[in-house]
Amino acid sequence: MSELRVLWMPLAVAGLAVLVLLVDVLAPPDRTARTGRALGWLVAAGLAGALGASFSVDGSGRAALGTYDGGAWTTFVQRLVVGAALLGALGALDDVAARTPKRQGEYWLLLLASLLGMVIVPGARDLVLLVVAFELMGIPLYVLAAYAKNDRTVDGAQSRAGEAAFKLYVVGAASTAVTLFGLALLTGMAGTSSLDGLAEAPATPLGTLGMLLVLGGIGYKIGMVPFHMWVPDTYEGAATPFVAFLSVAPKVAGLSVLALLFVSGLGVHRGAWLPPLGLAALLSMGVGNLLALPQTDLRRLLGYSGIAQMGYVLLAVAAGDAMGVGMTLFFLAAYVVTNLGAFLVVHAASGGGRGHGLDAMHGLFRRAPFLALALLAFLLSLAGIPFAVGFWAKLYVLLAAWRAGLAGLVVAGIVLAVLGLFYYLRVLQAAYMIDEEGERATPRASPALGLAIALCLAAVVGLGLWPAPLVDAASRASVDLVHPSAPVARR
Amino acid sequence: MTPTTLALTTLVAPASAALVLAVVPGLRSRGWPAAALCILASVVSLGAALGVLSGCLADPTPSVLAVPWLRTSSVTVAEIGVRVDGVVASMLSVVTLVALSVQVFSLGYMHDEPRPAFGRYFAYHALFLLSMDVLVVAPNLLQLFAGWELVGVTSYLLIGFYYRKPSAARAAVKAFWVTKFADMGFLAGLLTLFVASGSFGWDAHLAPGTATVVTLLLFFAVVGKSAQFPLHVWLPDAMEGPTPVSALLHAATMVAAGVFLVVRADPLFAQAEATRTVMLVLGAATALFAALLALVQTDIKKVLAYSTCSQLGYMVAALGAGSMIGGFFHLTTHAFFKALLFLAAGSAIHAVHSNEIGDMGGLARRMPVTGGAFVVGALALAGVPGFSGFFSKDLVLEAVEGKLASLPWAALLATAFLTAFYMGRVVVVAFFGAPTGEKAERAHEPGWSMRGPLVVLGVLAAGGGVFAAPFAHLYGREYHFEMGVGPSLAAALAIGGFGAAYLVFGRAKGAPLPAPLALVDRVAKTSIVNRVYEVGYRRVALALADGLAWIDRYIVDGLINLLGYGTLEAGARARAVQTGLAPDYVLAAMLGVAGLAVWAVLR
Amino acid sequence: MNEHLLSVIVGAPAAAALVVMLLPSSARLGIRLASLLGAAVSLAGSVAALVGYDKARGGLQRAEDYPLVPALGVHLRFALDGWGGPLLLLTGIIIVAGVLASWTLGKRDKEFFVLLLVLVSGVFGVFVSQDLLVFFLFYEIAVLPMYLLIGIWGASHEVRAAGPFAFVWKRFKVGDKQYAAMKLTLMLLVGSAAILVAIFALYLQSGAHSFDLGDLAAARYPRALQIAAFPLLWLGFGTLAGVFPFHTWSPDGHASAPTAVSMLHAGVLMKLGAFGVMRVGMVLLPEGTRFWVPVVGAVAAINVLYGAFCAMSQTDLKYIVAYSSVSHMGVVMLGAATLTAAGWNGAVFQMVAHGIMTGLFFALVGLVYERAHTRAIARMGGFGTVMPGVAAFFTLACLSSLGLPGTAGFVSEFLVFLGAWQGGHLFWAIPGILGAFVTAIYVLKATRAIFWGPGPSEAFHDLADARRTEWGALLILGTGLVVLGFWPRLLLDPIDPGSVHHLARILAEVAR
Amino acid sequence: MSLASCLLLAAALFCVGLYGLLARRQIVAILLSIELMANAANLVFVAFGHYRGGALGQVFAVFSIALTVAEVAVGLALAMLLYRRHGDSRVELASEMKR
Repeated sequence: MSELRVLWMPLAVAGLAVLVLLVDVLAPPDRTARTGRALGWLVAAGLAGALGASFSVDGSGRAALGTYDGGAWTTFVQRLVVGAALLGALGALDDVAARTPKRQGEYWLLLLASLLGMVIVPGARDLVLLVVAFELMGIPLYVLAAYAKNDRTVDGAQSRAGEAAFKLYVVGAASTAVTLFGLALLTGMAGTSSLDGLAEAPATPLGTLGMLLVLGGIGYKIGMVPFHMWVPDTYEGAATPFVAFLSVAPKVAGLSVLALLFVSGLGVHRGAWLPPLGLAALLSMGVGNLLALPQTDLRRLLGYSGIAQMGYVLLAVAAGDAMGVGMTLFFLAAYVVTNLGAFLVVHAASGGGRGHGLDAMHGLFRRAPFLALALLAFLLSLAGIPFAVGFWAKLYVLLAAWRAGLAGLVVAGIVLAVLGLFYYLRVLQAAYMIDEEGERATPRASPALGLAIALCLAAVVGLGLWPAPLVDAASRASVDLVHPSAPVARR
Repeated sequence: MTPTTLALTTLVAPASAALVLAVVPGLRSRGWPAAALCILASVVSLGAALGVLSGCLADPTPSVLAVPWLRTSSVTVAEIGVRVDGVVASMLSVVTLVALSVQVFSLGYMHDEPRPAFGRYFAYHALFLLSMDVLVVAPNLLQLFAGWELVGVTSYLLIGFYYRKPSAARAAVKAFWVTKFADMGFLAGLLTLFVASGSFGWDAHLAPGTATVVTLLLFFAVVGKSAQFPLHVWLPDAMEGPTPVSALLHAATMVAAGVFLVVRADPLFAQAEATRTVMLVLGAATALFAALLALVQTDIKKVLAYSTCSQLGYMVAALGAGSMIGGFFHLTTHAFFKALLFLAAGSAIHAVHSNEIGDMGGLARRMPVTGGAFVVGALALAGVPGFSGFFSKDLVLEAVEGKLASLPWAALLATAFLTAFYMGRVVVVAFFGAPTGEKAERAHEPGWSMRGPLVVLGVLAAGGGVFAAPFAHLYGREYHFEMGVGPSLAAALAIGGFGAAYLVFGRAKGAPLPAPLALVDRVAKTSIVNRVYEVGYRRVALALADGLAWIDRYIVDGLINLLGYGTLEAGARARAVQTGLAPDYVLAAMLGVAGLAVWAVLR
Repeated sequence: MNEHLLSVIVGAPAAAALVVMLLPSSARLGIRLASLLGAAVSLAGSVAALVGYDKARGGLQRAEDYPLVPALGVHLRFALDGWGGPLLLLTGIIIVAGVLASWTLGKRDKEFFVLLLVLVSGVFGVFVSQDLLVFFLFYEIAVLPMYLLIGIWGASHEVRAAGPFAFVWKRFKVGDKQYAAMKLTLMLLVGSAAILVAIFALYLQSGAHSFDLGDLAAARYPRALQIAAFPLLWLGFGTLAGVFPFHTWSPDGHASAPTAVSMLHAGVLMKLGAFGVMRVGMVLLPEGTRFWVPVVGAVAAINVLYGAFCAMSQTDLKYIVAYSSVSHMGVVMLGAATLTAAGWNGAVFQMVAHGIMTGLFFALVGLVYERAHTRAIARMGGFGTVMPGVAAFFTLACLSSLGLPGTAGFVSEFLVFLGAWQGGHLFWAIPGILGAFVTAIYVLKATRAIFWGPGPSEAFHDLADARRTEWGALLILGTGLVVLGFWPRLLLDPIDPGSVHHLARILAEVAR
Repeated sequence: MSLASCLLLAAALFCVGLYGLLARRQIVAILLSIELMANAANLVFVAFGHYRGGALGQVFAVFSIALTVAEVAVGLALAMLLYRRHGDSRVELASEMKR
């Protein structure tokens, strides 16, 4: 029974997936878009339930032959991905119902399958489980990226979702191969696949090579330079509500693996992985911010901005201590609500196939004041401006990195952040300053989408004003990982 | 009432008037209430000032009432308040008396102005009186500086009173610029003084070098304020203001503030012989130079303006020669007769609506009071024996005699002759002879408000010499007058000057200027000093400003723009990396992998 | 209420902003009254704080402490030092006057007042924060709304493409309001970035695990760190204070900004920069200060003269006032660089004096612009006939600007020059004095060109003197200038213990 | 054959796959190349399992094969999608989004 208690979250997500499958199969097939939203709401309710339950269920302990740990760290990451999935589901609900009224089950099943992978990842303490969960997370995303394959773009051209998915796929598949190759070397040289075992295994050149190849594989998932090139294209081509989810949840999972594998498992070999990781962080911040400057499509812009954001969080990972991990978690929490919110606003503001260019935002302040306000908050948060949660996120990440002796990278990050401000402000300029009178229709966010945006906004502002609880929670979760209190850890 | 309370009253009265007029626009725009209030304040001030004077005559011990005004590090840096002593008492009386006369005169003179302008005029006057009193009663040089600057502002406002007239507007600004330029010396002098002595008092004992620096800096300000060469250029232009203003500010009181400063700071100047020498030379030179220029002016106010420069030169020379009493007494008598001259000139101008002496003529017959006043003033100015100017000038000449090989003395004597000559010219051309135009023929005497002050000032200008003894007493000195060689010579020159003027101008009306004068005229018309400033302003200051502004816009800001441009350009160029081809994306990732592998191997 | 006075001062505008946000856009009067109320509460609070400050005791008073992120030692710590009261008062005066001056705004007024109030909350916050991170937080809050305020309500103007970098016009329209807003924001945030770097360095080096300014000041920093960190703080904060050559956001920004925003920005925000340099840079880093102060002073002297000459050449009224701010902020930095009590008192007093003066200037410029529809001085003339009140107040502002005794400007300039002279820095003081003279040249030239002379011509038929609320704004500011000029001890008495207290640390450290 | 030579073989296989991935322009060929790379990894798993003993290598290889299969299945579907969209499956055609 205790095994089930520890594994409750993956089980709950799997159960929800089964429930969705059953409802989808058993419900009458002639559903309209209106009634069809029920399935989406079911998913959302289920996820909300799981999220709520995570605050009362104590899942700590080991399960599945010690390959899964359900402590504070796991719970925290799970809350983040489930929360992201919930917000993503709310945001996508109408889109899915409108796009494929009769085949909605596919979308939700794939989403939940991917989520299942994500909730296992942070708990995995064995590389086999880790890699399976990681792929379980990744493969459905390829399919989901192609989900809008029948859409037409604003200029009448055919959908680019296929291309989006393909680019995601090719880079992803190649990275998976690299990861597997690396894992083979790593586990082979260490003779074990458990993380605790890896930590104790002596360093070998081949093992180090394997470790670094794995880093490359994870780098792909989080869009770290130079594994980032799919990001803008996929964000531009795939359905926006899905991109909202794609832009946050896999990154949370990917970074949790990074923390799990490198900080916790291979922390002893920090000397080997820190320099490349630091370089990648620097490149991510630089390339992301620089290439975002000339973008005019908001999804591409947010894509590049996301690359830059990953650069910042990598600094905290590179710090390699409990504080760094804690601040990574804090950053991710802030990033989830902020970036997801930003994409949802872009989605809502461009509703009705108006396109996602900067000009789609013109006069937003007049047409949809709430969306404009939300956009303001999200962009300022992304830019790291005080009293939005993104400020604290960036601050902590940089502080953690400086404390760990990465002052040079921190300075570069701070300088590059100003560059970032330029393009965020340009979006605000489009939304607040440029206005062609009365030309554009008023975008209306549906209740679900509006709810999702409002939740994100509340989180961004609320945590911006009062970040202490989240900081404490993140710190506790990180301590759980980096200094395991349970003696079970050493098998 | 104690002397300090009385002195305070001279501040409070005009301050109240100015404040009320500032905050109650209704009073100002109606005109007459403003005038009434202002004159009331002046009457009170005059009464208080005379009270101070009589108190001082009885007991010349200085008394001070002051409160801390600036404090740093909990130490008082400067105080404000009032000080009463002989210098203050006499200056205060002169200032308030002349101010009241001028204000009363203005009632008639400015009568035709629109009501709001009339009110504004008197509001400025109240402000001026306040500023001047602040200056006079100052217990230290900082407050004196404050008053000094404030009178500068009121001068600016009053010169620009006819602000719609471009020439008046220019003149006002010019006056302010020139005096402000000189005031930098005052400020620097104050700072040097404070750092050297720890206070802004004028009784500090300084090292000889410091004393010279401080006094030279202060004297620089005097050159500006008292219109000494080469900063005299603003004074003739300042005649754009209403004539009573010229009488009060630009003849009797404000321009004399420079002289007052030197008198006040006499203990400092006494420590700096070098400065005094400079003053002596510059004063004498200005006296002569300005008198020459006065010779060729045809505008009656310009004549008087240059004459003011010249007489201020006298005072400065006296102070340079170390005769505080000579300079200061000449200041006093000058205040009376120059105010008188200006007011009389104003009366004439009011009658003929022209400043040109050529447009006047024979005014003495139609306007006997005005004519008489002007003649009295001219005689006093020229230093004809018996009139006030004779006695004060005598003190000056006596002080200067023998200094620097008597060259300044000679210059001042020459000036005395020239003074008599140009005043004689104005008297002859404007007030005697035949009227030259219709207006001059129809000129008539103004009302009582204008005649009254003429009479009062006329009496003072004529008989002011009697004040010499009590004046000296205020400073604890003795005064004797002896008709020796010097005074006789000066008297002869003065009378000779008038005679010469009559000979030249009395008969041949409208005749061309005699040859030497024509030469002076030609030189004067080039206005070489003004040109220099003009070039300095346009070619140096404005050009520098334009150049810096260009650099700021296109180089300094340009570099910052360039940074932004470069970044944007870099972003735009770097986009090309994102080719859209999936294999390229894989290639990038694999290069990353290769990099990692290389690192793993080489590490 | 009394023990939370500082929170009330900081919070009142923010609360008012919230109220305004909830009002419908159509409630024009309600929006204005709510804004005015918020501003007035802060002003009243500031007066109470100033009056209630115990000058004899000095030091920090009215301390409040709320934990914000205790894990990192971040506390919302408010307290008032000697400088706080006068600067709060300045901010209160300017925001009340600014709200009054914006009364007739006709475009998106709800958002305008919200942003204005948020901004001013930030300003109040900076002046009372005793926690470096919170200080920085409020600083950013004060800087950022400016972007929207200028970008939305600002005015654009043409700048000819010329000079060696004329090609940059290809990418952005120099002089455009959005250009101005972007340049301002980016330059100021580059400054913030530098500040943040320094904050990190100090926080981690101090080992106090606290951002409290007192704790940070008590720590000993190695000389090398001080020398490295001081320029970051000086230029970081200094960018906002208009330190040459990082001042170029200021002319374009101020010229583009709407009236109340220029008032607040030049009147209060630039002071945040100077305040930051002194309160954070100099107080925390005595050795760094000693090392760099010759440069700081020299650059400040350049600022004074350079700004004044640039102003002299301008033909656009707002640019004149904007460059004059650059020049006058140089006086503040000059005073700071003297490291004497007189200089520091002068610097802080100049912050207030210049704040009020420039607030008045921008209010007047706004009035003139609104009625004349042009800012080109060459086209104006004779406005004094139609708008005598405006002319009078403009003259007053000019006189304070050139440091006329009897106005607040004199006191501060005099103290600063005195400090420089006492410190033996003649080469700073002389350009300073010359700068005051050049100021006299350009302000009087402008006054003459606008208000004097014949005219106004037929083209200016809209001209009229100030109206009801506008009189309010002008009177508040004008009275402030004169009262402070005649009786500077109102503010100097509290400022002095503050300066002495902060300076003691530096001098002791330098002497060590 | 030693472990080292097995690893070298695997590395060579990996490189061949990589070359194909980068050089080939037909999507199906790209998928094949990816498969080659994955199999190189499997070879390493199995080789370690064989030379070092223990079940780990074999277990990992089995999971790895399963994952690769799932991945390639999705890849093929995507290839079909692109083929239907463009009428060809050359990779250049799927490059509408760039910069």
